[in-house]
Amino acid sequence: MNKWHELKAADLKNFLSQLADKWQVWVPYRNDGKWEFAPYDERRELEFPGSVIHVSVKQLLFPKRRPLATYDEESTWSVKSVTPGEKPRIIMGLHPCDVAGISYMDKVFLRTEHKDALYEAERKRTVLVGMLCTEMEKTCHCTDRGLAPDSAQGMDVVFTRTEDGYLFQSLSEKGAPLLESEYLRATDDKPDKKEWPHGKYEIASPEEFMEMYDDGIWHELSDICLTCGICTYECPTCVCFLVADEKFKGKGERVTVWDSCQLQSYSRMAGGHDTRKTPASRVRNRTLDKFAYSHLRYGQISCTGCGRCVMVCPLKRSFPQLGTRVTERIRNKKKMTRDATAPAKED
Amino acid sequence: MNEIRKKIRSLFDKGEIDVMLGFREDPSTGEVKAAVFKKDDDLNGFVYDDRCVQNLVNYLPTLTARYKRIGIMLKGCDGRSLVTQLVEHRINKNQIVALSAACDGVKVRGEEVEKCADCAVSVSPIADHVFGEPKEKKDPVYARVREIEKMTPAERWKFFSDYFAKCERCYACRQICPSCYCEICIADQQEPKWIEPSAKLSANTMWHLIRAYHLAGRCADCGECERVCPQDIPMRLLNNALEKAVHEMFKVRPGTVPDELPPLVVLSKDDPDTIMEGKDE
Amino acid sequence: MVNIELVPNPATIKEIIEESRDVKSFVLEYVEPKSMNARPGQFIEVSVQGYGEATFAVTRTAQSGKEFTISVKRIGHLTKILHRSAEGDIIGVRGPYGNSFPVSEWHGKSIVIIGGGIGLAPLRPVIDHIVEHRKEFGDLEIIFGARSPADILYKEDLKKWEQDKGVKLYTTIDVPFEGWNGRVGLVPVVVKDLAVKADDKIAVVCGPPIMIKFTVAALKELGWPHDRIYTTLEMKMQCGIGQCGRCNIGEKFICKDGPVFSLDQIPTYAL
Amino acid sequence: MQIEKEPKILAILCKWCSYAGADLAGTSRFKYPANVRIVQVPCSGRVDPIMIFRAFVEGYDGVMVSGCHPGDCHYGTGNYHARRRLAVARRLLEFVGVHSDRMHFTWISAAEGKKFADDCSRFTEQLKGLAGTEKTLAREEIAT
Repeated sequence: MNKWHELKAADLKNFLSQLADKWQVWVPYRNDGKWEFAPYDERRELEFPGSVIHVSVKQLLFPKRRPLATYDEESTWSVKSVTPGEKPRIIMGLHPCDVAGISYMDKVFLRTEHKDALYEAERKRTVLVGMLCTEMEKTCHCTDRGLAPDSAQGMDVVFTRTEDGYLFQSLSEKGAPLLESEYLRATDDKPDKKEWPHGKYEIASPEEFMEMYDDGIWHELSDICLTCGICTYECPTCVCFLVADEKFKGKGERVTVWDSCQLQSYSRMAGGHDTRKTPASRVRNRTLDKFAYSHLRYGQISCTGCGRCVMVCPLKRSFPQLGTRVTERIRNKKKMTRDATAPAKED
Repeated sequence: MNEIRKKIRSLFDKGEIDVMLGFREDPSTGEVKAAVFKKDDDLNGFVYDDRCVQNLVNYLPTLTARYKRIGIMLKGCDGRSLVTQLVEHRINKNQIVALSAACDGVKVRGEEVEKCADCAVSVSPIADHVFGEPKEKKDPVYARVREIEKMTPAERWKFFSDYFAKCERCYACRQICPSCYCEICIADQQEPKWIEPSAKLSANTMWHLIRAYHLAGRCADCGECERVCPQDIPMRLLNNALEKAVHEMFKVRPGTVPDELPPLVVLSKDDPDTIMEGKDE
Repeated sequence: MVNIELVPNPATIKEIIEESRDVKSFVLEYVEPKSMNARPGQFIEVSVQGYGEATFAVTRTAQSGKEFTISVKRIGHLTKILHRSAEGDIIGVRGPYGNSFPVSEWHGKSIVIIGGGIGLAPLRPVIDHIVEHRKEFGDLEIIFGARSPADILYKEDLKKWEQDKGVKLYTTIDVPFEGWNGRVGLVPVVVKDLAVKADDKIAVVCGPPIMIKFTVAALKELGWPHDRIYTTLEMKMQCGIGQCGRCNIGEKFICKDGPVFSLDQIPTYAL
Repeated sequence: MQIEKEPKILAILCKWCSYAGADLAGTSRFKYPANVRIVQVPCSGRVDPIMIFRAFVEGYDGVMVSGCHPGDCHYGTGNYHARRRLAVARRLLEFVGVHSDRMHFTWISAAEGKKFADDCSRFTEQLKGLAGTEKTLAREEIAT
């Protein structure tokens, strides 16, 4: 186990400027009330957030509009693929739930034999410097999803805030070069392990969720949902996209664009056939994808418990609460059959 | 609040409504959520206070398909959307029982929402049962709109293009709006493809322009589109600018007069030509 | 140069065949010499520059592997633009994607092909394969339904299969038309009338979703087990490589785990 | 030949009056600048503001819409509807940042060939005066 390295709070600015020579350093800034990841700039006041922030981390590796290739009409269809960026990059200040989201995205884009070359290049050139959470927001429930605010899973370098500075530890050979700075001194003390509350939004096993396909609960759950796309766009693991071809003044561009299974246009086909016409079928598809399909496909459920879907839902519908209500329905059904009483006809 | 609950209970008992559309407080998060109350639900969970910001009129079409008679709790601005939906025959009145309480402003996270300062109508124009004294009507000032109008065109485009570039096209503004209910939205149409699906400045500009235009003379200024937008794009600004223009040109404030057709649906032979030549500014 | 899978390769339209009122077949060939070795049932993503992209089954591949054919029914945005293109135009092609009909496992068995309208296009390569390796298979029955005589596809192939002694061909149209004295009736009804016996035959079904639904029901009535009924599903596909998440039925992606499924592989609600 | 600097104008003309007026301008040899690209529509009532938005976003410098004078519309009330739609569309575009002089909505009858030619020339000069002062809505170039 490599040792923890200590950084004085005062040296933070110099340390980051030193990193900025060789890497593009991205850090979270507060921009009139809203958070955003932006390149490091000494002039801007920097303060690492102690818990999850409402910003799209997915945007850094899989932008909402990503050009793949450009082509111009005159030269009979010469297609030039977009060349990925090479400059190495550090993303600093990610929390455990963000990094878990990124490792899920890796499975989606890099698992099949058709790897996504652009995403792979982005991942190669990026060093993930994760930060352990110091507190849990009201909406956080990573402890119910097999994660913890102080788990360093999937990070290249982990750091945490202490009274007089920061503690860094490199967890991969990609992260090691970052800690060779003279501002860091090896030390023996370690961040203390805390006991985190859990049990807020518990969910049943993926197999149990799969049996809920024909259940009547989905109409109840989607009665006030307006199926907009906010919860999918803010979710770190919702990476459904559409491939769009665009043309302007004879020059064209092929792009991938974020899409959402909640929108009506998602599965509407030419000729009018639409497999997910009703809001209930769309809410069911997303809930099952999060808690069942992703596990059967990639071995990891695609909800990291960050709670962003709760923060952004305009109707305060709280998507994790749906998972809990379905789990309650599963538990009731199981109790019913175990009591060997004939289950009353559900509504 | 209890007065409203008693009225709802009596409506249920007399069989005048099958379901009541209102708000319920979620004990675990302390947030107020839209909720559909059935006959035998416990009405103590029914909440109506300054946290009930959402415009419930958008649920009526799906509910009128499922139930025969629906009660709905309306603020003044919600009432204006109900007028628009009734006048456009999206739902019919005999399925609706409208309850409206004099609203003196709603709050989001504690501070009063900006639309309430300009509130044109505090009780729904269509209401079967009214609670409390409606406040006198104030003509809206459109303070923010006049500020923007003072800027030069280049400054205005810079102001709006910065916002339009941030749009992710999650269409929450379309899904929450009671007056935005096309079967296949123009943004999803392929033939002709007026608006490209990708979230870039030009396609976003097309989306926000056509969204605002399609609401001209139909928008109830309930401010939900601006509230739900994850990127805080000032959509109400566009709606208000058009509401101000429609009022100046056609002397109509959408949704405030029951059975009044939206201005762009009707025509009048004596509109002055100057309105389209832009000379009257 | 990074090879991005979603970027198409240019291909020229060699020949355009008018199959019916609203269906044209396009014989394509890559511009740079590249062979198309699509197995029966695989599909490709065809795009027209600046307009969009859509999924089409490869309905025939030439012996040389250089030319391949797709059949396009004019129904949406891209298909209309394809129908307006001319021979020699260049379009974008990528693929082939998806699994294929397990024809090698069917050796010695008899095959029943049931196609509805444009649904015959993905099944034609299966018929081609069986006709080429005739001795390795039992007898071959083809039930093909079309809306009207003007909508019948692949007329020369139908004639060829009709004359072939080893093939029993039943062509039907949905409603009677004067000048048509052949069979009349919807495909599921015809399947019931012919009382196609199950024993150890393989059934391959493709057509509009409503036709697949009732044909499968008819076959089940005739005692066909699920694991010997194959179909190729057609959902809205975008990437074709199992990443964009759009074509899922449950946890399965139609473009990657399909499009060919035997009925026991997909949940019943999918039909 | 600095074509690029010349303002590009889209003129949407109603077939019965304004398009005929434009024809008349041509046959009677009235001079009018070539930057005008004419699109014919059955009636000014057919002009959907989304066409005007798209024109500006695609990079046109000016949009002109013209129909029959109120009262003699071939379909009766097309231009009355158009007048209201174009008025609202103009206010929206001006509010978002398109300069008022970039839009020219007017009525031109089949006999007013001269008016059509004058309008086009005046409109082009007007746009030249605006060129470079501020960016219209035109979209950013495609990232190569």
